Amino acid sequence: MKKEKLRVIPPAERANPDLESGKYLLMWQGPQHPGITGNMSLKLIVEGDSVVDCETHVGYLHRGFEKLMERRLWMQNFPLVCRIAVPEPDFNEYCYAAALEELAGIQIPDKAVWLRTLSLEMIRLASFLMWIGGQAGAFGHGTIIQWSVTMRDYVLDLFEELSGGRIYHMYIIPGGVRGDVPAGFFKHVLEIMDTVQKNLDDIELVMFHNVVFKMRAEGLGYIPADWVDHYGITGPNARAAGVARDLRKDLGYLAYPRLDFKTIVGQKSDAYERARLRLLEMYQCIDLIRQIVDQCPKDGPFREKLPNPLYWKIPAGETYVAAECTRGEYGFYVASDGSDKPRRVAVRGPSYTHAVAVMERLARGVNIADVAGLMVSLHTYPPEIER
Amino acid sequence: MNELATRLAARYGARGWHDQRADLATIVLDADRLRDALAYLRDQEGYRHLSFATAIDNIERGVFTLVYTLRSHDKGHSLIVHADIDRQKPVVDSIHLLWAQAWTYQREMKEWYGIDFPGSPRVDEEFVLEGWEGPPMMRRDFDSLAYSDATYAERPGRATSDPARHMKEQLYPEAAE
Amino acid sequence: MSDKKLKPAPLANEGLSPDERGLFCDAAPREYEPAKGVIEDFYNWARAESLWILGFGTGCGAIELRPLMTSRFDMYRYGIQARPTPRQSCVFVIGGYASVKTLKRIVRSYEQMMGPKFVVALGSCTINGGMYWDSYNTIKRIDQYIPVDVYITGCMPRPEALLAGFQELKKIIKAGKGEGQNIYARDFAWYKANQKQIIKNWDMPDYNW
Amino acid sequence: MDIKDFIAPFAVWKRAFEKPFTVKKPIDERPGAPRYRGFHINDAERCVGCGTCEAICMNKAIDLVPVEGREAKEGDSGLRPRVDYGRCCWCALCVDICPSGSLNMSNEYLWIDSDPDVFRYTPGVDKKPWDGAELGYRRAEGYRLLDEQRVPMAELGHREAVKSFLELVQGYSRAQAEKEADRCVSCGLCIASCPAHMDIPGYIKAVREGDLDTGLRLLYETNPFPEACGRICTHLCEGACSIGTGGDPVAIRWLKRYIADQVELSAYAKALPRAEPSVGKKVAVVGAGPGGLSAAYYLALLGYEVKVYEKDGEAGGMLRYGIPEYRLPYPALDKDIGYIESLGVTIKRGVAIGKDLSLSDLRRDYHAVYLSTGLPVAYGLEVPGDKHPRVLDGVAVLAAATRGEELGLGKRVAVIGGGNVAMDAARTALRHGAAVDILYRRREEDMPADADEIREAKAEGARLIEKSIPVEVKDAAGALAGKAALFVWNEAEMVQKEEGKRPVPEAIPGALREELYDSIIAAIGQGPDLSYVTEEDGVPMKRFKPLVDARGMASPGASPKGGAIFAGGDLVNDRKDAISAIADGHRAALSIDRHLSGKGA
Repeated sequence: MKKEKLRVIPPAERANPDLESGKYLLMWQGPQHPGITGNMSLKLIVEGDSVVDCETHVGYLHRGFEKLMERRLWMQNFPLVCRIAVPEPDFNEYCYAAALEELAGIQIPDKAVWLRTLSLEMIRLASFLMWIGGQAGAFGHGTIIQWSVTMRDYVLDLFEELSGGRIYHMYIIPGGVRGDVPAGFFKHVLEIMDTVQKNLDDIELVMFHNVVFKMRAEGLGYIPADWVDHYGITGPNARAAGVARDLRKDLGYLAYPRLDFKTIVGQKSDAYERARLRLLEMYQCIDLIRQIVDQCPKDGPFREKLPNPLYWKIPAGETYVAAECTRGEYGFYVASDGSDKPRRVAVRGPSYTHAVAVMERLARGVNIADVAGLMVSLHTYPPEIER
Repeated sequence: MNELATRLAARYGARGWHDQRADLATIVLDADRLRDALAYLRDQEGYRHLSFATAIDNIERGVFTLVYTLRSHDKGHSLIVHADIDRQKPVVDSIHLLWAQAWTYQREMKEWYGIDFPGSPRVDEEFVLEGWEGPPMMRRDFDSLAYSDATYAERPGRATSDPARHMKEQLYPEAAE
Repeated sequence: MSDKKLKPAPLANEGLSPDERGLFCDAAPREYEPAKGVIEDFYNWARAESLWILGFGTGCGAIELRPLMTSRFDMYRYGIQARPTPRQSCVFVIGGYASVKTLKRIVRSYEQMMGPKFVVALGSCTINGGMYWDSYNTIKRIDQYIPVDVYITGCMPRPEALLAGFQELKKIIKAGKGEGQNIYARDFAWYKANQKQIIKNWDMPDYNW
Repeated sequence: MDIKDFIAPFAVWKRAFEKPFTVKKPIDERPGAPRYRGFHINDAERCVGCGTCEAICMNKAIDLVPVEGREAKEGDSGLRPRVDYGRCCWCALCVDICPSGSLNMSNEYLWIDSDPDVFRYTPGVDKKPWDGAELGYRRAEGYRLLDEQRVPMAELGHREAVKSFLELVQGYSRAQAEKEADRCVSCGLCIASCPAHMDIPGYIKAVREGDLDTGLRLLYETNPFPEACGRICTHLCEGACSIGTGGDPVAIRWLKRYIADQVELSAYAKALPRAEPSVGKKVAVVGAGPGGLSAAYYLALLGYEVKVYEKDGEAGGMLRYGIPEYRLPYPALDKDIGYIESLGVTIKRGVAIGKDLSLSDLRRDYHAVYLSTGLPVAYGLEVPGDKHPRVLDGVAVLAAATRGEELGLGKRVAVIGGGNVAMDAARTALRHGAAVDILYRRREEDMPADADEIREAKAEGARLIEKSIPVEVKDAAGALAGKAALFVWNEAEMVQKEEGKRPVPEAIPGALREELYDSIIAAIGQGPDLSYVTEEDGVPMKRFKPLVDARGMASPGASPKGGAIFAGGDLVNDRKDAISAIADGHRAALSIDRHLSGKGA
């Protein structure tokens, strides 16, 4: 019986429910709703307790980043970009910096490469830890968030030590990184990785063997493998569907080619599988961080000298730099017309497709209580949709 | 990759192939052959993944330049496809049937630039803005700061001095202008 | 504030269908009449010691509420907890910048909150626009639209700063100075005029609680 | 679903007795990390108010505001940055870019208030609890958004240099100039320090953007001697440069030279403003030095008919006769003068006022006269024996070198003095193959010459003898009598006579030294030669200088017979450098214009 439930594919066409008939109820989930990821909303049409139609509404966090960036100097955009995604600002910083370096023809020192990789992996871990709390919470499991957010906080402590910022690190600056590792930092990293790993073991026991979580998450939000290209699905959502796609391997940026890791691929592609895959990726993060600490050069320059940021002009050109963030393909398209300000910066956030097109389809037929769990299982974050 | 450039040139009049990196190239097409070319790239050449679609306002040339970024995971190669459309009559073929999420990008472009994609689902609905009365705000001739200053109250009491002018007033006010 | 001489907004629930009109109260908010002496002090003490936050992450600031809610900083021991609905909440945390679209929801949620209610504003963006000072879609001063009791500076303010802000709010409430609700009632026309100036599609009741 | 799924969740009860995660007193127990980007701190003493923090701040969070009790002075605008915490995003780019390194961040993060208007303050001026915090964000070692080092200037090696009068400094290439110009932050602190108040950020911007015509136009707005000043200016601007507070100052002088060098004289007319139509009035300028020619240039631009009277055979004054060729090659000077002449300025060479013509002749024939005769007369040593034939005058030696005369300094040369003339004389002597001693009353750091000049003179082989008070010049004995002289000096020590004043040298009793020299060049200062000014000209004098008013006017004269007299340059001012003379000339030209046209009395 369960087997069939696992393979439910929601219809591609939208239902056209007649709201006047009295059979349906229109209700909003969000923006002010505990079961929503960030400040966004879902417009649900429900029949009984199952969703007939779902529309994603975004824009509550729209600040017009792409417009603002066209008004600012190249270097002035550096503090701005990290605000596009609060839980993982470093991917923005990296993509923007890498795009600039590519257009300006700058080679960054090896140490900066390693520290950038470290920074990206640490924030990946932190973001996953935040997510797993949300995922458990969306299914009514309030314990996990108590642990995982604390673990995330420990990782943020590391960031504070390294970069001076807790949430917005502003560490990966065009040309390299902003500072060398402080004394004793790597030791702290390893200690905290041990703590987090111990906690992940607990989470695995408590969450993934929890009967309620299992029953509710299994079969929820099934994504067939052939959707991946059709919808532009990336990251763990694609990997859980059995498509081995990881930009860290595919693009081989930063120090990833020098690290030993395998792309983790799932099969069932439902909410449970996605959660499980992310848990495994958290272990992978910890492993990668340990490898980085091991291999990171202890000396050497951490940044390349840049021209005066007040007049820095980037040669005309365009590029697209992508990185594998926790949710998938995070990319910056940067076009320069040779002036001291960008001509166009476009941000490609993985949530763009996950939270809108994919979510709207997956929600069809779902029990209303599971909408929150489904939403979180796609791991979306609204600011990168609306920028 | 140049074989692909030749094929695209022969079939769709593509031009200006430029290798930005080993795994990234850009190419320019005519807007009226865009949808066919994208379909061809998706089905025949393996560029099955649409990373994103957006536009650039090239106001100096009077055009919007569309930007479609495709990726072929098999080849490990990304391709940015450009097409210029008239800024006065910004209408393009919709690709929402090629990629299931493309309509979102098109809705965004409609709202941000005023580019129309006839037939694209919900393309006329508001996307990120609500009750917006100004022009499409990503157009270069829309001044964000001026709009902000005119619309949103600022906390008063700020004033700054230019060091050079201040020093002139203090140290040599008699100097000729 | 001298610029409060704006045209008062009409208070009818215009734009709603007649049967919906009755669903909302269209009376303007009234100032709260305090109880006498010690009794009001006791009320204030009780209010201060159970701050229930509305769980509405309006901006980046929301991200630092999670550590606060969970075991490491554990704000429950200070009598602070998050509530899912405005009806149960008395503290509204404005998490930084507010886009016009969110401002509409902020106003609505604020009005739906039961009094006495307090507002804590986080970060530069609420004070003077922050880094989005030139954005076409974010307001610069939240105090133009709803009254604010406490500002916490930072970008982002750390959880500790938030905690300290709540402690400050407690002091204010205990001293009987948490006047936001009364200010809103007193200058209602001014606030409404400001709100309507920004929110162009005002398709909701003037006052909805 | 198996049995594990029911049991496993209970397994974590084992953690029940572990230390909880909860921080007991979060506000007190958790200070910001040592690198935390908290509230700003500023060392108001080190800060020079250049406003670079304001320029880089993308949030427009920083204003520069006047601060009570802090006046503008050279190299310090007196302004200090004021931060608006309704804007700041704590990115610390202001810290990373701060030229002086005075702006930093503490690790303090608590600031809570119910009044939204209080979140603005001037770090380091408004007292805050976090002032002087030890911890907090500092930019990392070796990490600064601005380049500390100036682009090195190619120069002749010292061994090579002393062999000839070839120009030492080679000048920047385009790439070098643009790179150097990129170091400037356009704060404009330098403008106040330049006697001519040149638009330095403006022309550096022109270099950066490759728009040399604009650069040249900006130069000529205040200074018609860019070639000369680009080489020999005392560059007070570089002393005020904000970049110099944390590294090498921007090479403003070399950039000026770069502009002038790159534009051909034939292309000047295209870039520079044309003269106004003739106003039909005549002005005479006495002395074709930088000051006189500067006045002549601006007067010619304003439409006056200008004639410049020069007693020497060539125009240029001290620029030509006082500065050796290796510092200022004659073609460069000729280029500047050539352009001035091309505007219709007539230079009467070899006409000495007071001898060939009198000042009253000029007053009769011209509507106004500008005196810019400088300081041509060298002071004597004023010690017994200073009339010895081998005691030479520094200025005369340099002038003779310019004229290409045989100097006959001999093998051993003493140069007495510590100014630029002394250095020039010493280095000229070195180039004639002499061994040179420079004797100066005080210490090296007290020498009025440019530090570069002293450094180079020493590098080229001059021996510096500090703290030596001249006592006597004795004729050499025997066969050398009349051909060499013994210079006697007294060793001195520096004594702090008065608190707050610089120490003075005091002779150490009995420490007399003497040495035999073929020539002794006295270069201890010069005075004016005002013999051509007569009583009837009505020029008031004070301490042997014409007394001028704020406009540069010395005597109003009586119309129509007797034009007004203006004076400027070394003759009047205390700075005694070319750029001040040029500034005086410019100012005088404007004053003369106002005086003669009756505009703006």
